[in-house]
Amino acid sequence: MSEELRERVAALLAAHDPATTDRLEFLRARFDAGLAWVHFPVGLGGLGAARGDQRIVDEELAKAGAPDNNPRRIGIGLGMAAPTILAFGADEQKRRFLRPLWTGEEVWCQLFSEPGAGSDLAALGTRARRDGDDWVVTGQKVWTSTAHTARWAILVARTDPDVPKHAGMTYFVCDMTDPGVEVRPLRQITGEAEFNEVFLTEVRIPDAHRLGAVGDGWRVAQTTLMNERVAIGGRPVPREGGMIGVVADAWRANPERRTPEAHDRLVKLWVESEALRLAGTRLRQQLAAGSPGPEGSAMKLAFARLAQTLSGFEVELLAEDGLRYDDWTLRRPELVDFTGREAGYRYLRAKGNSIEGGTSEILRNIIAERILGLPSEPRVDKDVPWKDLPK
Amino acid sequence: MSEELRERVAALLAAHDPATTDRLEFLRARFDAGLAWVHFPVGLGGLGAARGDQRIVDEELAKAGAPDNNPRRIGIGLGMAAPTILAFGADEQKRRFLRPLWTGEEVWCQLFSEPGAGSDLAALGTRARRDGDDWVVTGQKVWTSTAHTARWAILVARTDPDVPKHAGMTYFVCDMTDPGVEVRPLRQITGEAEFNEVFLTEVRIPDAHRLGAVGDGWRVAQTTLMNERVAIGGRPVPREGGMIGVVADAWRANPERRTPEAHDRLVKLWVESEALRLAGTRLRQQLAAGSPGPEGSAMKLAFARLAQTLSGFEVELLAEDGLRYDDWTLRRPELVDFTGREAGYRYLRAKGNSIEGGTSEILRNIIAERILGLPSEPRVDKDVPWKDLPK
Amino acid sequence: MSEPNLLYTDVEDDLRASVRDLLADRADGAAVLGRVESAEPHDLGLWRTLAADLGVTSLHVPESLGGQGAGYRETAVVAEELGRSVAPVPFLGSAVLATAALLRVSDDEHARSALAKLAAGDATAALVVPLSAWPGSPLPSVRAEGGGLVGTVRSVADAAVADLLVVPADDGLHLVEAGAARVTPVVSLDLTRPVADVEFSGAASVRVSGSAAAAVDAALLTGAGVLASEQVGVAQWCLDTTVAYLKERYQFGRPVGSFQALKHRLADLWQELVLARAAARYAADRLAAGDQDAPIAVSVAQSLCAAVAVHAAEECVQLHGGIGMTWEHPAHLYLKRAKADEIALGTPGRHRAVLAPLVDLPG
Amino acid sequence: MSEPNLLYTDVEDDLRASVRDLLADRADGAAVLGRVESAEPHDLGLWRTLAADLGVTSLHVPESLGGQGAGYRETAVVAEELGRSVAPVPFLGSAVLATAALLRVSDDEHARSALAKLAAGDATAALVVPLSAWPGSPLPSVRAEGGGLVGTVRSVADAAVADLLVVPADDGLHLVEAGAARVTPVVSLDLTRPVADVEFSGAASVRVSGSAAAAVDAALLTGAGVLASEQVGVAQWCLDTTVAYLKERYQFGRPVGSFQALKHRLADLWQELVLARAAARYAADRLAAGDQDAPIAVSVAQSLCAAVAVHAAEECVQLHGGIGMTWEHPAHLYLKRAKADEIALGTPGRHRAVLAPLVDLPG
Repeated sequence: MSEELRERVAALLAAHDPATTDRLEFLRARFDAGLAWVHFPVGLGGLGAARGDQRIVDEELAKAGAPDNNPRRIGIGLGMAAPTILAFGADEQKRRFLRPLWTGEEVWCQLFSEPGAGSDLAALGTRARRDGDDWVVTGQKVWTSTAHTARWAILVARTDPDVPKHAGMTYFVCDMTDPGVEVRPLRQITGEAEFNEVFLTEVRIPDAHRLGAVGDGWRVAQTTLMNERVAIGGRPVPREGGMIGVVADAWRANPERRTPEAHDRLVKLWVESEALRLAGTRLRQQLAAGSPGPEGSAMKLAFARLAQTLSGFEVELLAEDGLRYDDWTLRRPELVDFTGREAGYRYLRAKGNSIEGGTSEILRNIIAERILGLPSEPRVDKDVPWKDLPK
Repeated sequence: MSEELRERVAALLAAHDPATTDRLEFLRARFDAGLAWVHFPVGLGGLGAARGDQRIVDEELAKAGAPDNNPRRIGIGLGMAAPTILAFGADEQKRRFLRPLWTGEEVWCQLFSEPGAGSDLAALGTRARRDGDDWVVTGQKVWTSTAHTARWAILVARTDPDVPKHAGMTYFVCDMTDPGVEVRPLRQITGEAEFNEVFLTEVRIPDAHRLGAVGDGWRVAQTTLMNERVAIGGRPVPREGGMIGVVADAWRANPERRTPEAHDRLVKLWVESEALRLAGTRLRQQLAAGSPGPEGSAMKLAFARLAQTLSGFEVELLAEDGLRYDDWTLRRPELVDFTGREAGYRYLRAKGNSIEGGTSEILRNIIAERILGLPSEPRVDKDVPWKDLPK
Repeated sequence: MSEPNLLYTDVEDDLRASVRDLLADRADGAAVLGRVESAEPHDLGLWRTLAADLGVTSLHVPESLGGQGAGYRETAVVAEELGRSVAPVPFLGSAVLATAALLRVSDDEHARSALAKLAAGDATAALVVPLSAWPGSPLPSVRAEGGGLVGTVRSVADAAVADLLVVPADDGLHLVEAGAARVTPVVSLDLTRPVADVEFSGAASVRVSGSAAAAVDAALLTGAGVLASEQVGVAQWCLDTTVAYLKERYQFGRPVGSFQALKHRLADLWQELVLARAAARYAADRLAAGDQDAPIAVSVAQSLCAAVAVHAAEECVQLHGGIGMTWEHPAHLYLKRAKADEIALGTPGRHRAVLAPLVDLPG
Repeated sequence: MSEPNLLYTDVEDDLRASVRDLLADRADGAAVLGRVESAEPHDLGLWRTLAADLGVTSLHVPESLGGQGAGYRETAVVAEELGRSVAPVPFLGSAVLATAALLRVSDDEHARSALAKLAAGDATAALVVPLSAWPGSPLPSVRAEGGGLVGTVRSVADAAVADLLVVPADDGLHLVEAGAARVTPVVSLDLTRPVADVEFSGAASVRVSGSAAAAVDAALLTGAGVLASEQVGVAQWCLDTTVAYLKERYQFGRPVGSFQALKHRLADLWQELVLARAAARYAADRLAAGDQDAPIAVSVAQSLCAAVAVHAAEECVQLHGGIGMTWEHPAHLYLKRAKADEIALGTPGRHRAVLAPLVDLPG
């Protein structure tokens, strides 16, 4: 396979010299050549190959200086929307959405969380009422990154409040340019606004933009969230990559601030960072060997705790400089930049690591029940119609 | 009041010179003079005085060299049986039991916990069936200290399995010399056997030895357990009293074993020990001021954690000596002696501190619900007859 | 030594109630957030009311020097309430640190005159050391030269609103009118206690007789001891607010506060707070008594209370979930205060290092 | 460096299955408890089977020296299984520590001859250092005098059943027949790996050429790395056993394992174990490769795995409630092993101190 892939890459490069081809044109050609995500089906940017083979394509193209689709900028589309569309979309939906999603021409965002439905996503109250060929959607969503730049959103809404909460939801693709969509920046404790609140007022969504069956939104959303979890902690990291490197360098640069007590704490954090890195290597080796393990959940838990402890240590270490902050200005960053800003920012931003993408508390529930097989707690909301649940 | 008390003590001492009076005779006389526990009623070893006034009596008698009743040795009788008998006993029961209990002539033990009912005491399955004027009791109890020396036991048994668990229990005084009572030492991880298993086979208890109404055993037992909690952590401690003193001395005696990392851990433990001591002082000052707070629960939690961390630290500090143990012989100690034995013993014995007298987990539930007012979990065992509960 | 009283006296409870009422009225979460986002982050109006109506600036100043002659126990109660509201007033910088330094050299008439003004609330002062200094730490190097004081000190608490700067220099303690120095507010992690850099380039000053080192040591010891009570107040607010939120927030058809894992964490936090409060009370009591055990009491309290406040604030943010990450919710103000307080006047680790030789635990 | 493989290979999985089967048959909780309470706490019958049938003594001995030439990855897998069963066999003392020391000086013919016997299972050896020694720690002071070796070494692992003692002395490494020394078993915290004091008063010995310090360092590094896998095995048993118990134990009408606070603690423990296993595998792999990163890998693994094993064992006792405190339940055997292992071959703190300069983190 790898030889064939290299040949296809060579053919793409021969037909579209990256040095002279427009970036978007090159990306479209790459998609059409099946080299976007090789494990996707033929005709949808892929070749039906193994997921692991993507590495070969990416390396060859990088060597040739080809542009990429800036994957971190369009992470929600790539990591969450695309696999869901692939799994549940009708053919026409796949054809319509996947190409501009992958090239980055159309940015996606996710309209799941609500002020009253965070960890308990299935409690959400945004209502979608059928009206002819459309659905009319009203409600409030929150914690939406890239909502202000997005063309499309994946959306879960309540279509039947009279059945238990998991049964009454439906999954849609929402047009963010609809006049009923209002996006407001949500300022966070760092001072910036990575996220948005999104107010939906009588937004009309054609039924053709429904993903999956009516009432099947919970199952569709699980596919989205599972893919979100897979995406976390997936890249190889060199030793001292990430936050430990910043903190170790601060230690090296500040001999006068060292104390024996702080020293042992730092080395302990170094050890944990290295072990987390090794656990990531091990996880990738399992994936490559075709036997993925559940260790990704452990890594998300450990990553959040380590990021918080490390940045807290750093602020403390910096003493009089730890009392300062770089900038409280309300900014709208496209990406989280842990290492490009100062210690105080890292400390505050890292607090979100144990909340976003599933709180550490929910993750512990999942580990205990799905991995360790411990019994679930008594459920009080299983058989109650959504409208009768206490909120 | 204090003047009157001093006069009474003087009168007791004048009539019964401690230097020439038999110990037991003196104790009986003290009881009859109402100087045993001054807050008990007149005629039952007390004077109906304030609990805090006991200190005056104890100090005066100690000054005069009078014998005491060895309170640590008969702690279950004094701390748990006596207040329960006082609260729920019939007059005749009070007259029969309290005097020899206080003098130590009759040792008491507690038959509450069962192999299947630890934290969930109300799940207990020891059966008591009415038979004429007697109850016939069969079952197994565990974690019974002093059972092998006890004359009497306080016992909770199930008298009605057809009602929910809290409603079907009754509280008795059990004669430990009954032929149906078999006591077996229960060896623990330290090698010794502080506790016993007690097997009850057709033990006959006269109805006259019931405490409280039939079916009211849960409420009576709560009185017992509340008094147990009050008893913990009640004595003044000097700085470096208790386990921190032993560990600090080990540190001072072993300069070659010190490391910077261990140093900070030790000082941290010293700080926590000192704060725990101060919290105890504060709790006693609250009691003395007539406004007792709930801080005793915090102290039990913190005590257990500190004892475990300190002793674990000590074993580690001792390195090659920490690899050794003093004695695995099966012994039957009357009291826990944390400081009279070596580090390994402390480490192992301290593991029990977060289990005995209510586990730390149950204590956290109690703190969260009764002190912080957080809502209770959904209960699945409230309205189910005991016999139908999963076990 | 005198038997320490670790309770709150009736007088202290009354003082607490007055301060709390005022702060509830003038410094709730929204008011504090609005204030710290404004051009004047210190609330000097509130500060004047605290000084004039409640006398918080003069509590521990002897009556002979124009104060109330109460003591650090009362001062600590005020600090606890101010911690509970994170009100942006220069209490720590002026009424505690600068005042304690001046009290140590109050044989000097300039010091006495300055103290009288501070106690009366007619002026606000700052002790010109980094807020991160701890008892025994090296002092900043301000030099007294022919043309006046020269040097820069970074991250000084409450300096931006000080009328008077109390400056330890190489030849002793100096008093400097704020206008004679260059005071530059810096962007601060703790929005409610902003720090400033103070630069002297030939600043005119009055030199006070007495040891600068002793004055600064006394101030830092006192400050660290009082700060422990502030930290108790911060932690208590975080615990109370979290408990209240978890009672009313429903997820999975249940109040979130009924989930056992969260209950246990809050129970542990409450337990930590029980120990922290006892330690903070002891520190305040020993400072009030001028007892030789005060350095031990202060380092015990600081080492413990700083960590408990941070733990409480971090749990508060986490257990509020997303809402606790928003700028609009006041939780972040407490997180930032708790974290800055952890550095202020010595980190827990520094205090343990200070403590060890005092209790014969050689390293 | 070669790309490390952090998985278990098929060969390693097969080896694990064989060892586990044997131990399930011969060293379950009741068997181990009975054995350690007997007059002969080491199970030499089991040990002979492990050596003869499964070849655990020769795995990492090169074929040229009579071994299988496998490597420390396989040795670590055996250690993991032995940790899982806390079987009282002299694997660490003989097959790991003594063997690794001899391998380092295998140019010497006496060493080679001893190695051959150890690999074949014809003899059992002990490295005469305290089990608490760590890579770089000062060595015990055994002196070579005219009349033979003189000195005492305390708390030596597996010495009581050794035929051959490998002794670092002031002039080099010596081999001593056990009968020539006085070996006194001592009452040990870890019942399943008892230690003994070894006393030499003019013991006859054979001196081996090569550096004693280098041989001991190699042995301690190897031992510490392999021990990390043992600790993973201990922790895994504790987690598995606790999970199983909490599924079947009912209180308050529910399986105890359905209580969220306990679930979260076990989830955290599982998370720790994921990191510990990755670190232990990396250490074994780097030891097998003879890579220069081995000292870093070993200290990372030891620092982490020692703590995880203790944590797991402590949670196991606590979450079993009263039953976990009884002598009859095997939990205490694991608690004692985990705690002794924390001291063995360097505490976590010692390993962090060793690690710091290797990764440029000066103190």
